[in-house]
This record gives sequence, C-alpha cells and structure tokens, in this order.
Amino acid sequence: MVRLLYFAWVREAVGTGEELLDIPPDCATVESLIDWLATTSEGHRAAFADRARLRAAVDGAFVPLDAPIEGAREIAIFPPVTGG
Amino acid sequence: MVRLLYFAWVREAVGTGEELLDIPPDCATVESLIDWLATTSEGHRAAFADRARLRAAVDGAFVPLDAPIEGAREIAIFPPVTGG
Amino acid sequence: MIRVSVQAEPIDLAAELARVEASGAGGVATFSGYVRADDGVGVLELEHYPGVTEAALHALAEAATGRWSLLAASVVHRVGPMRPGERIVLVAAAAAHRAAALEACAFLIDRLKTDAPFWKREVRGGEARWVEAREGDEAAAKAWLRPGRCA
Amino acid sequence: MIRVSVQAEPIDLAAELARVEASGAGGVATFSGYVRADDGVGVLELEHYPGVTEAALHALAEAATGRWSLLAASVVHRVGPMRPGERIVLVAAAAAHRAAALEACAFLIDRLKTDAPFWKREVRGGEARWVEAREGDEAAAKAWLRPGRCA
Repeated sequence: MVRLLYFAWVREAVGTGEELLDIPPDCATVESLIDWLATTSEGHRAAFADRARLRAAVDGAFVPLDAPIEGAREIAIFPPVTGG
Repeated sequence: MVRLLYFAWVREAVGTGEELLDIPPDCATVESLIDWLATTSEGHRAAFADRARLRAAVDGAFVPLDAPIEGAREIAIFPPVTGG
Repeated sequence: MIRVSVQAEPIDLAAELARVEASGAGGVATFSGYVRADDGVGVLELEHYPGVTEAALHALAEAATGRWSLLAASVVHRVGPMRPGERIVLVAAAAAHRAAALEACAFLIDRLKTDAPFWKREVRGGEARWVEAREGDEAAAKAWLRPGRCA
Repeated sequence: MIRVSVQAEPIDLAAELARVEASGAGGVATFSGYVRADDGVGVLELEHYPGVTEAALHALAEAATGRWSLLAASVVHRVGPMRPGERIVLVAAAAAHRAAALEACAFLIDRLKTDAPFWKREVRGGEARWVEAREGDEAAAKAWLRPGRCA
C-alpha cells in the first residue's frame, strides 16, 4: 500500500487529498504511476491531463517525474509551488 | 564671515566644533582654506596634518578638497564618514 | 540559531525579530511578504504539505546559515485563509556584517518561492483561482546556484 | 512615502515597520544595524552634522524611491551614546514586488554608509577611539553606480 497525497488544484480535481492504494507492480516511475492513476477515475484523468503542470515528491523529497518509486511509502502529486 | 564646522576627531583636535572667521581673500578652495587654517593654532595644525583623511562640505553639499569656496557661508571639515 | 514555523496564526514581527536580534548580530536583514491589497483579492488561502514544508524551510535556513555564517535565521510562513494587507511570510537573517545578512535574506525568500510546498488560492468576488507559478521565481531561485553570481 | 529620522531615542522597529506596511506593499525589506556586542565596546557614540545629515538621508530615500518605484522608504538613524546590542540604524523599503524591496534596502544601507555625515566613536575600558572608514564601504556604495551591476 502506498499513500498518495494531492495538493491544490490537483487535490480538487481528484476529489480527495489522500488515498491508500495498491499500485500495479509495473509502475516503476512517478510518471507511469500517473498514467495508471489517470485511468482510475474521471477526476484523476482531469487532474493529470497536463503533465507539464505537475510536480511530485517521493517520501517527502521533491523528484522529477521520471524518478523511480520502488519502495516508496508516500507519493505526493501537486502543481508547481507558489508560496512566499 | 564664514562659519566653520568641525566634526569627530577634527573637532577634538581643533578644540571646538564651530568658529566664525574672516577668511583671507586668496583662499579660493577648501584646500587653500585648510592650508591657512593650519597656521591659526597648534590644534588646527594637528587636525589638518593628513589631508588624505579629510573630507569637506560647502553649504551642506559634500565637495572634493579642490572645490571653490567663493560665496560660501558654511564650510565643514571632517573625517570620512562612518555611519550605519 | 534556526527557527522555522508554519502557522495559521498571524506573524508577530516584533517577537520574531527579537529572537534573531538576541543572537548578538551586527546586522539583521528581513523580508516580509503581504497579501496584495491592490488587485481585488478578498481572501488568500495558503495550502501546504505538512511536515515536508517545515523540513524544506529548515533545510533552506541551514543552507543559508552555512553559506553566510549566519548567527540566526528565521523562516515563518502563514497557512490558511488571510486578508489583504496581512503578512504571509517573514524571513530574517542575522550576521556579523551587513552584506551577509542582506544576501542571505534575499536567498531565503528567492529559494522559498520555489523550494517549499505552498500553494496560494485567491478568492475574488466569490470566485476562487489557484495562483500560477511565476517563471521569474524559478530564475531568481536558480541564480543562487551560479558560482559567478554578483554578490 | 518617505520617512527620515535622526534621533537620540531608541529606534522602535515595530512602529517604523507599521508605517511602511501601511503603504499596501506586497513586500517590505529591512536592514537593522546594531552596536556589536562581541568586541569589547562598552559605549558607542554617534556624532552627526545636524540638518545636512537629514537632507542626505532624504536624498538617499528619494533616489531609492525613484529607482525602484518604492511605495515607502524609511531611514532612521540613532545619534548620541548607545550600548552593545542597541539598534543604530534601520532602513526599510516597501515595493509591489520583492526584488525591488530587497535591492532598494541594500542600496539604502550601502549608500548611507558613505553618503551621510555620521561618525562613530567607540569607548572600550575608558578609552575612546574614532572608528576608521572601511574601504569596503566605499566599494559597496560605488557598486550601485555601475550600470552593469547584477541585480
């Protein structure tokens, strides 16, 4: 089980900020995880339509979308940050 | 009559912060004024011994030592500033 | 001394400054960011990634402390809803000399804009809109990575 | 809005900040300088050129306001005797965006060091010594004159 976290408009589009999922074993990277998530609901599909607007963190560390996710316990997907 | 002002260690060496003086008409620049002032007392001589450590203002405006002083009402002589 | 806070409460500037001043520094530089009052925003909401945000801010403060030998660094960021004119963020850097404090302060706020997981949502006349990231922010943050940058 | 004060009273940072914040700025940058507590100075005395100092600080604040389109600029400097840890100077710049506020703040303190007639005298164990001007201050102030300076 992996904990998925969504923030900002990604969270709103998905419809939840958090879900616990069994991820298919062939999801090797954040990007392939996103591909699979997009098939799980209309909300996921809409949230993940534009990959250029997505960022990710694996176990609390910012990573590029082609980063591996093997062994990850928490994966967050969100828009570019806008703090400060 | 011109008002002379001295600050910081220049003031301490001269022995006063302010004096009103009739300046000889051949004192055309701050530098020539300083030459003349240095002859007026031992304190003035000591204060003005090292020209590289002196700065000046004429009527409130910072000027180089070779600036003209004709018509000046207030001339200040002081060390490089050290505020802030 | 590093202080990091991500909080719903208003930022108490005087209290935060008293902390960094207690380091005995010769100079303290600060930057405060505010909800803009001039573009019709009624409410600004700040969302963050709990835990990870605090860790990112701490790492940023540690990086600044090491690079500029700071005596103290504080990064305080508000989350939740806030009104125009309210303080969103405060960064402060205390150092023996002014150049270090000023540069570290600019570094902290530039990098915070891109390195810490915060998201802003503006509410204008009942309509909410997520703020888009600015390319200028990425450029400002990256400038600190160039070895040849003018100080 | 420009505010300049040369005063014997302690600098009230919270009150000064409230003034610049009232401009409705998106960002406020400040720099505060303190009497160093770490080099044995018991008392620091600040002398100035009354009238001319205030005019110089005002001219500096106006230059910064014009160059960075500031919404507010404050320059407050203490004179007379003060103790280690006390605030000598505060500069603050308020602008719509952070880069302008940060740069204007650095400009104000760098130029203040060379353009305003203040002189410091340190008293250490009963012995008084006038502080010498630092060459680095001249260089920092002149850097703002170079058109090619990195921002």
